Amino acid sequence: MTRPPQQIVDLTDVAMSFGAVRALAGVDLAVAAGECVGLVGHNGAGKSTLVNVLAGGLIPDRGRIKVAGEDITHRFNVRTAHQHGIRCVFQELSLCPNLTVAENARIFHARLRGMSWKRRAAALIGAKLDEIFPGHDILPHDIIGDLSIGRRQMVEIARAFTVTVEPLDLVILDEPTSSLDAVTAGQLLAFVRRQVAMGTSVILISHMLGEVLGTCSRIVVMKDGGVVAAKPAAAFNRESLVSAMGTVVEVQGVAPRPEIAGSRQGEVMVEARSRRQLNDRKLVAHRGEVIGLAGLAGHGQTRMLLQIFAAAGKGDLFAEVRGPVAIIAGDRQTDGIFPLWSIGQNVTIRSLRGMVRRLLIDSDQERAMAATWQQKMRIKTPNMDDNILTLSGGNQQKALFARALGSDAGIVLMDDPMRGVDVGTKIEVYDRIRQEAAGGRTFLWYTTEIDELKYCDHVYVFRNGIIVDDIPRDELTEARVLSASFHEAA
Amino acid sequence: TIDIQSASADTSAKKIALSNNYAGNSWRQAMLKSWEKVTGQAVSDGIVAEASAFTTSENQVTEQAAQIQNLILQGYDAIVVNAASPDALNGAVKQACDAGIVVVSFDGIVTEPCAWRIAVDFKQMGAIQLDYLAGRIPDGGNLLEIRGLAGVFVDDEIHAGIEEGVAKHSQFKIVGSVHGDWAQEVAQKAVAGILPSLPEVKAVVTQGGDGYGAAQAFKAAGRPTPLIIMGNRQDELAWWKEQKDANGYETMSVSIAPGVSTLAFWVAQQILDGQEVPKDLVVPFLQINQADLETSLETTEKGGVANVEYSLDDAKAVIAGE
Amino acid sequence: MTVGVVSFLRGQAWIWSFLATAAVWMATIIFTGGVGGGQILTAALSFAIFTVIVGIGQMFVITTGPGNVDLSIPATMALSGAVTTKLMDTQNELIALGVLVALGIGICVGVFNYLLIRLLRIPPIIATLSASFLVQSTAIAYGRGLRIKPPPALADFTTAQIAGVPVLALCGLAFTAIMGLVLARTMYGRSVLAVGQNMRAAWLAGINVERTRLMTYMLSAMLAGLSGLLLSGFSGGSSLNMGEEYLLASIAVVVIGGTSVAGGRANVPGIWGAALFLYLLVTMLNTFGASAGLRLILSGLIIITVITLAGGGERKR
Amino acid sequence: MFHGHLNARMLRSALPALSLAVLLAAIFYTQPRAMSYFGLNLMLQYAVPIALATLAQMFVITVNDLDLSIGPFVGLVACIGATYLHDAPALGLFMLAGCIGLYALMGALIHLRNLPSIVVTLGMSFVWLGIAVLVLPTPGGKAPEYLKALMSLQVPLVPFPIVAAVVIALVVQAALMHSSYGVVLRGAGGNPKAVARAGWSMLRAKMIMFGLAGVFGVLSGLSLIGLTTSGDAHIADRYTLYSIAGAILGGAEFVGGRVSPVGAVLGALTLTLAGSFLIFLRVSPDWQIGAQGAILILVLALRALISRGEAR
Ligand SMILES: Nc1ncnc2c1ncn2[C@@H]1O[C@H](COP(=O)(O)OP(=O)(O)OP(=O)(O)O)[C@@H](O)[C@H]1O
Ligand SMILES: Nc1ncnc2c1ncn2[C@@H]1O[C@H](COP(=O)(O)OP(=O)(O)OP(=O)(O)O)[C@@H](O)[C@H]1O
Ligand SMILES: [Mg+2]
Ligand SMILES: [Mg+2]
Repeated sequence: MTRPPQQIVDLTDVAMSFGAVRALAGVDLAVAAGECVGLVGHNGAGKSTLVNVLAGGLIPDRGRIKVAGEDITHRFNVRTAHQHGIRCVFQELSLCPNLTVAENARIFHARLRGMSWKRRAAALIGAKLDEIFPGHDILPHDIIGDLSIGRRQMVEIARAFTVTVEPLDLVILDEPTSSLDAVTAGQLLAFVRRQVAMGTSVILISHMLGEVLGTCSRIVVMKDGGVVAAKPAAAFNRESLVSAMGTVVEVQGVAPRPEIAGSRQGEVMVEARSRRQLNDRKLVAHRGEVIGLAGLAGHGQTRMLLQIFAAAGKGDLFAEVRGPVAIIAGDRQTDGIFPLWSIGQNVTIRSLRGMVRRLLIDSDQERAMAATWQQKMRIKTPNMDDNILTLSGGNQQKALFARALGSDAGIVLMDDPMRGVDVGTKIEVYDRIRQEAAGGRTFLWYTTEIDELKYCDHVYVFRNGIIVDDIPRDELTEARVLSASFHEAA
Repeated sequence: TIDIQSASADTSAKKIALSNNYAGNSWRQAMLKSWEKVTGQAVSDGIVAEASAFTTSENQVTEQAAQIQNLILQGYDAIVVNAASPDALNGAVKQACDAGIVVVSFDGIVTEPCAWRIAVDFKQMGAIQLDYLAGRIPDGGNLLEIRGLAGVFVDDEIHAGIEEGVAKHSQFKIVGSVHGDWAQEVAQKAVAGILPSLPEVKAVVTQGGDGYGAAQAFKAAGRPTPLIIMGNRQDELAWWKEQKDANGYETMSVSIAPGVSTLAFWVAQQILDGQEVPKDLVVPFLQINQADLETSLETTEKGGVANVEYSLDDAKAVIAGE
Repeated sequence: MTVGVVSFLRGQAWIWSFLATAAVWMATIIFTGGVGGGQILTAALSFAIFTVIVGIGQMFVITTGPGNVDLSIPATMALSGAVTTKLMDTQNELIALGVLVALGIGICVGVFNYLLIRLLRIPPIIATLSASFLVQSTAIAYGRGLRIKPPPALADFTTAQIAGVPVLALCGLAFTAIMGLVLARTMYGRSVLAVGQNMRAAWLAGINVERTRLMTYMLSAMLAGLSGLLLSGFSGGSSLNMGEEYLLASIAVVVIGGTSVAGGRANVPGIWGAALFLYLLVTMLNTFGASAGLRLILSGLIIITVITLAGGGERKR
Repeated sequence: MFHGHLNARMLRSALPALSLAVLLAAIFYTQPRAMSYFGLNLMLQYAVPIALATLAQMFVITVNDLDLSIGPFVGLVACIGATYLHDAPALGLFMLAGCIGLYALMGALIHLRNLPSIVVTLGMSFVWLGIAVLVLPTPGGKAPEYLKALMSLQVPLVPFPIVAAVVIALVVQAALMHSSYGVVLRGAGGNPKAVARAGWSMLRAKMIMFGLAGVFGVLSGLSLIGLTTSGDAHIADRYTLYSIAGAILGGAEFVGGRVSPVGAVLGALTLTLAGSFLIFLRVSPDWQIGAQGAILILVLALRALISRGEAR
């Protein structure tokens, strides 16, 4: 294999263990200037661990790190990585929620100081946001905590590409599109292509294989802490990539479920109207239906789900909900996980009420449920009693799935729940959703991936907080969803 | 400052305030009650126009200083103060004096020269305990000392008096000393903790109000009850009476009468009336001996403190130095 | 095998407070030349129980998340003591009524605290502080600082011992075990832990967040009320300032015992360790005869040393 | 939607000022005499040391810690100020500097060993009190003349306490909220991991914040003895609670680095004035303590009403 002349980073035989878990088992990875490397692999394959090492955030147990040809294994840390032009957008966002967009840019750049630092920081981040995400609505003085997770992700990405005095050679993007809608993700990938053409290297981690195939020049496939394939992107197609990842699933077109499709009948489980809706359009879900909530990110889909969740059990003016409701959070850090608890406790919390025997929770039953769902969702961990934070991002998300699907809720709300879930699991989850729906469960599914709408029986498109279009399964096309997302629709 | 001599001899239009820093024990409650009773009468008799009591919500010097400043603003003619600290209120007291207000301190006195002081000789209160003990136990022996709150001047004064007494009667030795913070529960707790490590204790010297707690602790530890100096609380007196009836137990009890607030009131009234009053007055403490036990117990409210209230004539006598 | 035991114990935050307790006790005994070791322990158990009772209530409150703390414990103790001693009026037959009233006072104060926090959105620290002023005033107005003796049966029960072990401490031990079970194995306990980690996530996981918080503030105040009653039985009457020292002590035993102030993680056995430790620490320094200043400095430094030895491994949020 | 956030946020930051205004109006109504240079001066003098202690607490809260030792620390400073600083100024200054250094070290210990700040500061509160009792076994001592002079300064038109409060609030506001390093310090409370990932030293941030708390504790103690003219080990025991309450009243949150220096100063003023209002109300002695609580509740309830009304 011919190597490009200038290596920005060169990792050799990097190994890293967390207790009994071997996250990296001797990985080699080199990135040349002007190269876009795609990094793919199942949940828990070790991708985030690897980029954490690359960014200087984790010191590996073993291995050698060369930056620009120089061996700096022993003095490599966040600071030196930054000085050598290596930036990272971490999977779990690292912005300060109490600060503004501009102030977060300042944190990133030691040199942004002096009299007019505020103005310069605002200009810097504003310009970069404009460049990457034209048409965004983020202001430099917005406070991060007020932004939706998608916008936060946009800020963090833009920040990683800003330059003051330190060079910018390599940007590592760990699942940058997980909370972005298709349009915004497209903007980002286009920008990455331009940036790479200008000579900056990028490592892109994503579970959306299309993104990786369409953007990267080389693809590295990881499995169980090791690299199992590393070839030019052109040498892969979707199927070969999936099989290289070791996931044996049939990737095939989805047929509408014959039982209910198009019928829109049965008991009405949810009836809800947006508070801002002026016409009488409303969201209706019948028993056993999978309802899609589409549109660009941040246009009120989460709000609608929360409104329905709040109305469950007591009802309110705008929403009527029949039966218990469970929600699967997309923003797992703020809405989902209990960071001090084990994986098992995180899974069972929603179902404990049913396990109470003579006032006490039955621990056997609790353990059994954890074990069952570890297996059903294939949560990758040696022990369900380990802390939830020892899981990789995608596996944490699977635990949240298990929490909702394992509960007694007849209605399951999903707030863009596939963020960071790998291809193999996704397909299993799609299957599971269809089975559960066939069994009478109702799903309300907000997704930013248009492909996922194909699994829905009926789709509502949101724009500016209201429903602008509802599309039966047989009329669903990408073009119609997009046009409704952008214009007051048909 | 205003010239007191030329002030009107009639005090019927004068307003007097009581600045109090703590209300959380029976002594302070009795003090406030006596104040209310005596000044209420004085107001309805037309001797003064108003005599209100003010208590801070926290026992804090800074709060009381702010309270005094607010009383200045309210336009009182005299402020009677039981101070949280002898020195730290001086700033506020000075401001009051500068505004022409008469300041009379009692119990917890202030050192600011412009104020009057109705002082209790706390040192003496400590010393007489040892004098009494020397009479009762000529051979001497081991003592346990229960102190008050560390860093507060009353604690230090009484302690100094006790030390002096021990120096004078060298047959006594303090083998243990704990801080009871003048709270019965705290005292009981501290004594119970140190007792097991102590040799035989002949007597317990206290600062008032801790006697019953000490007795409880001795009982709980299964040790013989030593001679415990009491502090005029009704529960202490009742316990003493019980012991006396059962086994002829003998001790003494000493503390200041909460009614000293009423003395301070009359002194303030006298000053406003234009009388010549020396800046430093001394008030005797209230001592109960074996012989007075029954009478004192009868006149003391159940759960309260032995008390004496002062009349205008008593005040005149104190002012005249009798 | 021993390695396993050691590493198990290392993982338990409460072990440190017990080690510290043992060390302080040993130091005292060595100083006295072996005299009174048992009696010191007896005394420690009899007094620590009150700190333990209010400490458990405080622990549940603190566990419901950052900012949650109950500062009304001392005032509630004072009010309960004042009202119940007056009500029982030294009659044994009225003890049951006294207990009910003590718990009732706790419920009222707890509900009041919660309403301030919920309806008026006052931060708990200020809400419970303001409430405590009102409660303290009520105690003053009702009891006027009078010290009424408890019914003899109550006094006997609170001071009774079996072979040197206070009966009250035994009851307390059973109670602690129950509360440990409540925390780990009941819906309410899990809810407290979940709410403490992330209130929003707890709501989305189907937990009744508000009911959990209400019950927690009620629990804390009820335990304060109960301990006011017991303490007035133990020390021969109530007084207005009898709860004062429990303001800091209740918080101190919770955090020294290994409960996380950031919420979501509680430690029940640690409360016993910390309460005994604090009591024996004072006893040790009293026994050494250190001056007040030195005593304070040493207790501070010892507390910091213990927490430094114990901490470190613990992940703080 | 963004306007919604903005308005709510602006309203929230205006609340401390609002509650103060309500309280002042009530005071002026019940006691018109208070509405004067003299009156404001008297009512607000003791707010200055409390405001300084509140700011000290706020620095610690910024980095997600809590300081239970600030009260006794202010007491210790007062004792040193009334003894060594008066009798041997050089030694006094050295001791005060040492105290600030100890504060910074306390921050370092908490960070390095990952300790709960509540326990460490609780322990230190005993240490400070113990040293204070050793320095000044009984209340007394004399404050240096210049401190007394400073605290009784007569400024034309506006009473000194108000001038002092405004100056202090603005200086800290500028340093913490608008300077470029202030951002890093607040970020250290918001997301310590992110700040560390950007290459900043968390140890340094903690030490600076605790050091600043020490500095403001010293300022608080010195201004306090300027008013009281002498020291007392217990003089500021309650400052711990006041400072926390003041900071929270001023809009600070226990975690997440959300603080407001101006708010903290306003919170301290509100707490002080709540005490004054009580005296003007003439409540019966039994209920005076309770009335203090009721006033606090009323002021805060009003806030809740306003913020809820406008949020709709
Ligand atoms: N702090 C930690 N403690 C223990 N185990 C950890 C820790 N961080 C990661 N792991 C484990 O290391 C393995 C690799 O995790 P990593 O986050 O690198 O996976 P990933 O490839 O990024 O997965 P995903 O696609 O889900 O993000 C996983 O098994 C995970 O459970
Ligand atoms: N009732 C509610 N309670 C709590 N938070 C809410 C509520 N409604 C909306 N939010 C939060 O307010 C933010 C703004 O919501 P927005 O209108 O952007 O809709 P969104 O569809 O959730 O955005 P996104 O698609 O990025 O998740 C979101 O982060 C959401 O979580
Ligand atoms: Mg990952
Ligand atoms: Mg959303």
